[in-house]
Amino acid sequence: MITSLAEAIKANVKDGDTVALEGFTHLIPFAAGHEIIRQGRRDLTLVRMTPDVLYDQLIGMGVARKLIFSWGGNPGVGSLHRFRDAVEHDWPQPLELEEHSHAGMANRYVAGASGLPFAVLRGYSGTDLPAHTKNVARIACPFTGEMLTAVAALQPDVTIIHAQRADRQGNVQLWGITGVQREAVLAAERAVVTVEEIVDRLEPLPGAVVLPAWVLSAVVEVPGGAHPSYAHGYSTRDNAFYQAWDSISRDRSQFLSWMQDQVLGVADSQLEGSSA
Amino acid sequence: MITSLAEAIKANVKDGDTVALEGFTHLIPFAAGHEIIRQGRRDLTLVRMTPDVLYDQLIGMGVARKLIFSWGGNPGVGSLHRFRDAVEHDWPQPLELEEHSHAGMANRYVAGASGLPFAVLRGYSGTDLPAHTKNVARIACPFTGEMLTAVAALQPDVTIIHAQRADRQGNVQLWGITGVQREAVLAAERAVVTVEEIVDRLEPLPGAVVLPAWVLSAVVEVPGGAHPSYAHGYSTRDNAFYQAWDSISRDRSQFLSWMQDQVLGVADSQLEGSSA
Amino acid sequence: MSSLSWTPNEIMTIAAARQLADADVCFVGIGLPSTAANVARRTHAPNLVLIYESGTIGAKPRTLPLSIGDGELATTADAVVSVPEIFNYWLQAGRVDVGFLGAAEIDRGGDINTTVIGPYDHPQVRLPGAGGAPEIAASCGRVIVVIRQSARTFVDRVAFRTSLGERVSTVITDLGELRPNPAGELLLTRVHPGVDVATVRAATGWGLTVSDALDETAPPTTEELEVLRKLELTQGQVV
Amino acid sequence: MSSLSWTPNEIMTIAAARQLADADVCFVGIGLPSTAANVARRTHAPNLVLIYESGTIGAKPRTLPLSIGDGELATTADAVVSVPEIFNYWLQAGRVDVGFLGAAEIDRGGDINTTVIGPYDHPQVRLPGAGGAPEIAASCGRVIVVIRQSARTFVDRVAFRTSLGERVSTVITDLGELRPNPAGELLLTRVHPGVDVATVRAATGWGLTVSDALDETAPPTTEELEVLRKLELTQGQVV
Repeated sequence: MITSLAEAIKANVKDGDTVALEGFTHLIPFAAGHEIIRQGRRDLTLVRMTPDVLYDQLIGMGVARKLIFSWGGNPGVGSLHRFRDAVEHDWPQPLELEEHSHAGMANRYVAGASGLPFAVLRGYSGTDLPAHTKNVARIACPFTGEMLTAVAALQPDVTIIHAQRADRQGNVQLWGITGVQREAVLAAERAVVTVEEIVDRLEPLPGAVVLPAWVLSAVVEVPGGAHPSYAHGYSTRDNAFYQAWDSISRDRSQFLSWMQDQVLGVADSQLEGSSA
Repeated sequence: MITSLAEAIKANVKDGDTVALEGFTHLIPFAAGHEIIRQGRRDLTLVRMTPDVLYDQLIGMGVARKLIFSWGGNPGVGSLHRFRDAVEHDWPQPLELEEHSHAGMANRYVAGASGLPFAVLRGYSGTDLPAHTKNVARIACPFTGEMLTAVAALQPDVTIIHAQRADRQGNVQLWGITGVQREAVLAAERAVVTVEEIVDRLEPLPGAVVLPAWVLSAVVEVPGGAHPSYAHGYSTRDNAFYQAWDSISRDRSQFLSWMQDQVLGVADSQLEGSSA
Repeated sequence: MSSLSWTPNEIMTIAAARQLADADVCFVGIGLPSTAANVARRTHAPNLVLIYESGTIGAKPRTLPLSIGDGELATTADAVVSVPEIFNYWLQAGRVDVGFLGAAEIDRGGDINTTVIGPYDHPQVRLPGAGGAPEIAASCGRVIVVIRQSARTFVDRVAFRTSLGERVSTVITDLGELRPNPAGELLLTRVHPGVDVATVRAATGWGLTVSDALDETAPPTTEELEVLRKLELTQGQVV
Repeated sequence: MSSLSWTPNEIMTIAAARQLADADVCFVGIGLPSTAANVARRTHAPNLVLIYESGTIGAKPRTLPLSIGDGELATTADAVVSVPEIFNYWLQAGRVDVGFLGAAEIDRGGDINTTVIGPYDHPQVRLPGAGGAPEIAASCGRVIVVIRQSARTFVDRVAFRTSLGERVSTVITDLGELRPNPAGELLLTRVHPGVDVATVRAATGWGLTVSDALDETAPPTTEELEVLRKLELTQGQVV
């Protein structure tokens, strides 16, 4: 249950898998994503409502075959240059897209977490989005006849999130903005959680979500594992890094050199959480 | 916003309304239900997943024309004698029933809270329940063709709940077992909340749900307003009363005499919360 | 051991507790199922995960709850979630190994009635209704029914089908234990100590088939009885 | 007052802030909409309720958030809920008075594009995508769009319809303000001080109709500019 980051990724993320590394600005699982890059995974279908700098890195390193998402940008800064380069110029390889609205993605996870094949919402109406995916359909209310929208369930092979704490049994606690993480974990076949720290007991906290160990596959202690994102109560968002990423990522070779220095070239002994 | 119990009920509960007084053993709004009886409301459609002693009292006093529910009993004790007398012997008047499973009722509230005409679940399959309501239907998944169950949205005219605290602006906080109360409030046209106390500031608490004042119609300070149910952190469940109710309610005249003494005969000045 | 004595309710509860394996995730109804699950957690199944439909996951009550919404369940749970979430994300999604149901009537196919005795529109007895039963019966890995056995409760065909018997793996009564054969008909597989088959047949409203491998329930142990009795003294108490 | 000066971004933000009434419930996107909403809350609309799609209801940030998920939003909110809940129970259910959207392109009918410039499968420019926009545009009582005006951004027909213009009540730009006529076509209803109509026409990719009641935006007040400038200095700061 409680293991190393390398082991957790090796055991749970396979080439060709559908992988959601979720988080809504807060608690983005950067360290786990970097380990996926180091392990050289390929042909992943990446899933996330708000793919950001971590997904830019994964896409730029050629990890992803497809992206399922609803908003891909560098929040408060601008474009994701590696994402754009993949879509606009097939570099380093073509990236298939399936895109939705936030409400659609959130409900796709809800359906997955609920063990249902689809969810119903008022959404997408009149937009050009449904023309580009087979996972959005019209559905009639059997009581009123009103036409609504159905979205197909999302059930990733593995969901990876970062949280603040776990206890020694592997029960996980997260708080602050918890986004769609509960649904993303419960919708997935397997779930990996990195945490800031492992503690003896999870003290109840306002706004905290607890995920019991028995719905998780692996828990890893990775202090700072969300950096440059943040963990409410542990760290603050490194806004300067998000701003710096804009220029780091603009140029292919500068991007590759940064990834070599900061991710690929990091020896096992220097890894976040490798001693856990 | 913050008003007296008599005013809150007078302004928000009309003859013929569909009224949900929700709660899952915890936080049952007894005081508000008693005020409905005192004000002589008639022809109500009462809604609740778990109608218990309070609904036994409302039904026995002839307030209700119809009951929409999923489990009607005295938890841990046995039958509701007034409910049974109404169904089995039309006393004091006939009671129309519409019944569901808990999962169905919960999802009917979810649909109501979401502004959707229906919700989808795996439920009711093969049971005799759908034969007795028009609010359950079969629905096909537009992606897989799988047949599932649809339930019609519940949207009460008014939902009434009891909570632990409100602030002076009328924001409400409840915690402990919060059941389906959030959905029941958000599904309703109007919402009335009685609270143990009104405080200057709602301190964040583990597991607390906050309902902002702007989704509520009235907030009333009624200390002990859930008795014989309880308010986590304020009181404990009066299990002896629930056990005593079994014999109080078995006989029609004994029931009426108890209601006269304990509910109808209570002068305004003695009312729970009348000074608020 | 042979000097121990117990009531029919006690052996029914203990036999039910024994059905639970350590680390099972169990959806618990109030009353006897809850007592049995809490006995199991205090004896052979310390890692049993108790889920109550009020939304408490991993409750470890120090006293025996009287209702499904006792504060003790919330205080000791790993997580407390809303009622829609418990049904949609936890029960319906197939995360529960064992469902534990009571019933007013059960039939030879394991279908259960907790709705009405007599015609639906003019019942002789109006029962509490479905509660969580239809989806517990349909979504849990296996379903255990606990019910006192008599010709009135064990009927050929339930008057109202509140929930289906498809996933019923065991029926525990005050007389013994029944399990479905491959065709889904409940057979007598165990009798409690001192109960003979003729008594069970007389308390069954259909022509009961007895399993070729009929066994006798092991008597309650001193530990089981002590745990059960101590627990029942705490019912509804607030810690 | 006449000695005050301001940038085009500043008057756009202040004009947008003025669109919000006290006690409005406002669904806020990050960037200029968030700045405008926070200016309004500090000036004429102290009871404005801010909802961010990250799940914070009634946020009262003491600094200006850089992202929709800044900790400051959670810390100061009346309630923090999950992302599915914010979309289903709050936005979709019609509890929000005003939605505030940015866009890469808008057309004469108020439809918005934040998806692609050029063909979908081989775009010249890949934009971030829909985010919350389609449902914000469809579910809020009224929708305010804030966008810099140019012939490139104000187009006859958007290349990709990310969200519909049906509920757009006002478009605020760095040049002025547009509102739909009864047929749904955006008309110029206001110009900012010092902007002439010819400039606005040149920055519009369709034959722009000017309202008979064309008005001029009141200049920013000292208070508005002070509040805005002070607020922007705090962006992304942690209290």
